Amino acid sequence: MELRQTNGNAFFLKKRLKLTLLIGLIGVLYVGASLVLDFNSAAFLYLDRGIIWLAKNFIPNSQSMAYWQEILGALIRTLLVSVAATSVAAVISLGLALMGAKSTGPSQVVSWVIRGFASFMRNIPIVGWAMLLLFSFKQNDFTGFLALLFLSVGFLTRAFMETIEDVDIEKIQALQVTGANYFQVVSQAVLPEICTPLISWVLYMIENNLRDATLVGLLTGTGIGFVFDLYFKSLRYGPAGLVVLAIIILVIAVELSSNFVERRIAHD
Amino acid sequence: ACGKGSLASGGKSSDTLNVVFLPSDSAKEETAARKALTTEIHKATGKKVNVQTTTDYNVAIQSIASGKAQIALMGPDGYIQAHKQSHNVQPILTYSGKSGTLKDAYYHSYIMVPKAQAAKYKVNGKYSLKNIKGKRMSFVSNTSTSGFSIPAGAIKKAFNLKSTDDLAQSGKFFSKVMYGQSHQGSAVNLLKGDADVAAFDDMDLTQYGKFQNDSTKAGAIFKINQNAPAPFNSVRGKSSVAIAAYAVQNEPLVVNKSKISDKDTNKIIKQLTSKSVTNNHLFFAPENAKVRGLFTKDGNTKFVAISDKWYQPTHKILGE
Amino acid sequence: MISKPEKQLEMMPVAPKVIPKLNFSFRLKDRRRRTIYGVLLLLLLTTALTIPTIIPKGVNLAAATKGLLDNLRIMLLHPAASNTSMTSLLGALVQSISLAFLTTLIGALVAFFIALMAARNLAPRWLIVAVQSCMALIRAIPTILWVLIYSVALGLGANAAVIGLTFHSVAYLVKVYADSIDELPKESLAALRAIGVGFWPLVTQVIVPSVMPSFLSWTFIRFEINFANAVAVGAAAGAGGIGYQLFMASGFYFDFHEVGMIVYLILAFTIPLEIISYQLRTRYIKRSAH
Amino acid sequence: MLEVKNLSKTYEGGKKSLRDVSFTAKAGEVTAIIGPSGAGKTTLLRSINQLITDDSGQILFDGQNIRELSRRQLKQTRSKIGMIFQNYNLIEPLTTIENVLHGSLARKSTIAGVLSLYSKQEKQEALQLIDEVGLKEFAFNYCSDLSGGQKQRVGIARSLMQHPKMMLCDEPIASLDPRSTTMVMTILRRLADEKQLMILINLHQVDIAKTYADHLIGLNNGRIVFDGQAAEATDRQIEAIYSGVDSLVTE
Amino acid sequence: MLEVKNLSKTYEGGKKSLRDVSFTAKAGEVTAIIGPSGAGKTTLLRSINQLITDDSGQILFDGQNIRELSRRQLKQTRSKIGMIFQNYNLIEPLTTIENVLHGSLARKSTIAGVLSLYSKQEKQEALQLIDEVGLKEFAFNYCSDLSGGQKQRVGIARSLMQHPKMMLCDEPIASLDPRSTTMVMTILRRLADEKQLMILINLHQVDIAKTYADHLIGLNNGRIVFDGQAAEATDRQIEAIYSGVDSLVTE
Ligand SMILES: Nc1ncnc2c1ncn2[C@@H]1O[C@H](COP(=O)(O)OP(=O)(O)OP(=O)(O)O)[C@@H](O)[C@H]1O
Ligand SMILES: Nc1ncnc2c1ncn2[C@@H]1O[C@H](COP(=O)(O)OP(=O)(O)OP(=O)(O)O)[C@@H](O)[C@H]1O
Ligand SMILES: [Mg+2]
Ligand SMILES: [Mg+2]
Repeated sequence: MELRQTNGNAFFLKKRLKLTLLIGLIGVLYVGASLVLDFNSAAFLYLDRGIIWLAKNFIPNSQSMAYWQEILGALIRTLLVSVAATSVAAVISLGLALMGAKSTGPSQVVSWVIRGFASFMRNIPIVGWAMLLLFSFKQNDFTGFLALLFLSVGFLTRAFMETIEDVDIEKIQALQVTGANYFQVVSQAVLPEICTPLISWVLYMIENNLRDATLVGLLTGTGIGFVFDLYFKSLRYGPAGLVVLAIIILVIAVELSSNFVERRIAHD
Repeated sequence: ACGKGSLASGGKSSDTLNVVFLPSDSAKEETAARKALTTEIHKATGKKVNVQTTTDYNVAIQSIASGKAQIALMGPDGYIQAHKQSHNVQPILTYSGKSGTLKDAYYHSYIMVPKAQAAKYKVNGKYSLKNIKGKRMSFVSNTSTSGFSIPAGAIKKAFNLKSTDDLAQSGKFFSKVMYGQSHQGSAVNLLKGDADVAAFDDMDLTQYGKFQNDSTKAGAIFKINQNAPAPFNSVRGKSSVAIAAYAVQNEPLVVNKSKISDKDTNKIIKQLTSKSVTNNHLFFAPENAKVRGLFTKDGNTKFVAISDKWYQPTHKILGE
Repeated sequence: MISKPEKQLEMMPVAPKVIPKLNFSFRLKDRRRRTIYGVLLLLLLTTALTIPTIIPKGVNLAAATKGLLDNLRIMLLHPAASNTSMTSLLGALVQSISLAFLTTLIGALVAFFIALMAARNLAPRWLIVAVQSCMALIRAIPTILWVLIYSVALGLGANAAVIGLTFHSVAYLVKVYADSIDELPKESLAALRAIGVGFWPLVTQVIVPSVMPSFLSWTFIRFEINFANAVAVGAAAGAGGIGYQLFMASGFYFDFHEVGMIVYLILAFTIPLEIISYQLRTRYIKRSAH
Repeated sequence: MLEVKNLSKTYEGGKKSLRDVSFTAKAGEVTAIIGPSGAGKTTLLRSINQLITDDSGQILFDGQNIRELSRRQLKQTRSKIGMIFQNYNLIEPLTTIENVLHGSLARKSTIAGVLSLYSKQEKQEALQLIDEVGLKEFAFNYCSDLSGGQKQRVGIARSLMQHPKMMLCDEPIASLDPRSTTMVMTILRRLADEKQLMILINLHQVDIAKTYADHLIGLNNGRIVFDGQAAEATDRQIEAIYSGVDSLVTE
Repeated sequence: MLEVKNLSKTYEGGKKSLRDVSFTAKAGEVTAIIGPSGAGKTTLLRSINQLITDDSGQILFDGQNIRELSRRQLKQTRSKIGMIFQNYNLIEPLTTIENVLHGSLARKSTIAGVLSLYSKQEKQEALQLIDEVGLKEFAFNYCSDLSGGQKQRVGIARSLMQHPKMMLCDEPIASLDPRSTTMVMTILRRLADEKQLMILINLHQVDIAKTYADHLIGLNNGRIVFDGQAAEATDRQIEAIYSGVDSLVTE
């Protein structure tokens, strides 16, 4: 209130002060974290060294081309498992998200329970899932499928929930006031509205799961991640580079096709 | 612009020594033990010692091979890979067995089958690898020396394979290949019946069971204790039989010769083979000690100086 | 000015005599819907054909599920720090958080400037394509590989961990930041461009205040991801952290109790973080709904 | 007939938006509600079909007190009340005909509604309504491609699909150009005349209210400050309705 | 003075939005441009400060042909032309005074602009302008908390901060209630009278155009179909301006 009487200098001063304090606080945290870890910021001056090393060691050579068939097979397998896990996760997540979103769910309590569950699924570290799943399900594609499924459910539930909450509540009300019941409103208003972002989340998740292929490899003993691990651990960097290249090509292909799909289903 | 982590590129003149640890088959070291090692090396050389632990096999190998780290403690297989990358990587010490000499500085890697099935793997009354083809196989992980490299190397030789790649994947040599991620895990795979054949070593399993006969040869029988804890609680009392056994040289402390002077190396050898280290429980802890040591004391266990030559048998079996 | 309705009624269309022919397949008639149904069908088919092939032979699924639940129960109901002291676990947690914090902060700073080169309403098309492809490339290389590369180039330790993890951080944030900038109404940029305001003032006076809420919420999401990465690969780079404890507890000690304790510690950090980022987000939506 | 008696509403936070509001609206009549921003127009309309819960009072619709209905009965009653919004609230990724068909959902089984299984008759009725609001050509266009005036007419057709007895319109023409405004208002007027619908409409434009409405209600600060024949309201009365001070709007 | 000569614009996709448009506007005059949706009103306004590039013609502002200026000169000229939008286009997360100060950015050094370093004088001027548009109390409120009419007045103050010679207003009152409409139009009228600004304004409401404008231009399908004194336009002429068919609007 007292600001209104002034000529505005106080306002700008306060704003600048706040900003300075914020920057100061972040700076202090940065220094603190650096000390905890013994991190030296000057390390960024040596960024080029890593890139050079990567280029020197990981460029696939002619010898590594001998492995391409093996790599291709594993790549396809991995893609299929990623797609399957994501699709199943999408169905589960959609159900959970509808129950958990503020605009479509029954109550705040349910919403928090679902949010908590999703968070739990996402935040158990990969190493933790690996141990739990391997111990019970052993090494096979199914274990990798489950791991991706759990992580994807955690991620997609949250993403879907936020997408649903982004739908203008009035649009939902507009159908409610016609006397339509819950399921009708969901299928006729909510689903069409979120269809586009929903599909792009699913495609993103597939892409992401491919990127996590190293994890799948660890868990399944098959797939591209395992092949990478095999060459990598035996220090055959040429073939390992070829695997990375294959993953890059696949991920970019998926990214491009999801861009393509998104453009075709976009509304504007 | 803060923090003071070293960006030292290594080099003989450097006054810092970087030591890499890879928690591996044997070294279940604890902070205290790592600290003890730091202290002893510092005592020997007067240099600042940085101990870094990595959980990644490649990171450890590349560190020592590139000279970013000057000293490393890693499994025999890791050493051999690092040596292959750079011949400057040389072993200087390993720890001995009961005798206090290299005579028994070994542990054993086995290819085991369930006791009930053991007879099927005999050819002319002797255990043989011949019948393992097409079976379900369990290894530890593809970087484990005794849980993969040694047994796979042996199988490769026995069947004249080009590389061990075929052994590492399902549906090639074996109908199914699984990885227990640890020796315990591999053993459990076998005893639970998920695998027909499994590779694992002796030293990781001693707290869960006992060998019933000569543990150094094929035919060794291993029986799980009646009170074995997790993960063996569901397979208590079960036995397995080794259809092959291989001696593996204990793991070395290695240096990168191009980054550490011979003088320093000799000082370290001298320091670590001294009595005070031998009797230091942080290095060699008695079996039932409260504080975990770097290694377990068994009789006269102590550090013994070695060279690459000592790993010749392993070099051979790995075909390198 | 508006004439009486009676006069206007003639504007009403005449009641139809012929009702247009019904097209019963209207739901499939255009490209957009064909694409949606096509994608859904493709996903469904792939899933239906893949799942039977991954059901493992020789694993009793019911027993395995029971085993999983049993172990989950041990983890969640009987957590204990049996092999390691609670203090060292907490210390490790702080290390992981520090690693996540540094990689997020550095990543956000770098990504902000790169994102300006990748936003459709600010940069030329060729630059966007170049930047976005470069970022896609970085994202496609596994994190562990980045960490390896820098622990060889710089030596083991925090330097390698921070730099290795920052790569993905930057690549991810550039994409989402650029998307947020893209979503800015063209008009609010035009409003200031129309009066001759230059690029950098436009950035601080229009873009920063407008996208700050969404940047913040994305940055928080990345903080969570970076924390997960710090746990997963921090230990590989020799930066230690809670990931190392987890690695030992699960891979070496087979101790579900300790894994449980570690998971709880991790959740104790990530769940409040998520609540904060949720609050940030809802406040942002409220504000921008005006 | 709709009878509102002593309706009051206090929002969380203590804002009193309706104070003791009473009025009557009849079938075949267009009732316009005018008043400055924040007067409570939207609140009043949304109370009538209980999109927001009010504090006290009575809302008698065909003799029933809407405020006391069970959930099931409320749904039933709502299906008789159409609602039109300022921003149309169509499901834009769907086509005109699909949006119009939504108006018939309340009459359908859940499963048929979920799967969009509309009968031939329903489709024909929808097309007829679309034609009535002058959008024949756009029946199979996406709503996102329509102009504001066209969207609003889709909204009206959707309401009509409900076979409503009453229509609540919350500033239906606020975002429209004059031609679309005329078209939409004409349609609403005709519906009152020909189909004997009861139409309640929140408006900002006084001249439009006077042109198209029979009955005029003036709200200011939650209170009814005018209630009478639209044609008879004097300029002074209108001015009084809008008097008040500029306030921070926080919707 | 502004002279537009034979201006034409074809959008990508072949839509001819301006066809050979010529007219003159004078300082101190309010020129209203009316016409149905899609007539090209927005296109015309945006061509004037070259927010969109047109095909051919001349736009003479103070004797200079805006269409032939270098980038640098264009920036210079733009800083003399205020612009007001239907949806205000304020930076809502900032306060009123900050938005108004944006009007002075074109005059400032890059670094001062980046760091929001405004001089005491500028701040005082901004506060004065805020006062002039009647928003003194809201000077330090976030714009997201203001009502539409208030936002539009902030938009006007921002323009004035530019010290403009001309103001282009694209449907500045389309989303406003009658009270705000009156307030905004009165302010614009006063600016023309007192500060001798040249004001071009796109409108939908004919009555408002007639009330506040001196000069009326009717556009239909990209062509000028009326150009004369606002007071003299007959109802028939107005009707002619708006005649045409409903078209799919895809903005
Ligand atoms: N959800 C809400 N919570 C608290 N206060 C509210 C809420 N919705 C509206 N109000 C307040 O109630 C009062 C009446 O609001 P209402 O939206 O009914 O006015 P209105 O006459 O429709 O205004 P407008 O012409 O701007 O649409 C206003 O002062 C408003 O600030
Ligand atoms: N970016 C664009 N690309 C292609 N066509 C456009 C574009 N912008 C406008 N048009 C078309 O140009 C014509 C004139 O549009 P303009 O926006 O100038 O009309 P307007 O008179 O301002 O209409 P309104 O009253 O709806 O704002 C319209 O037919 C429109 O569809
Ligand atoms: Mg309202
Ligand atoms: Mg326009």
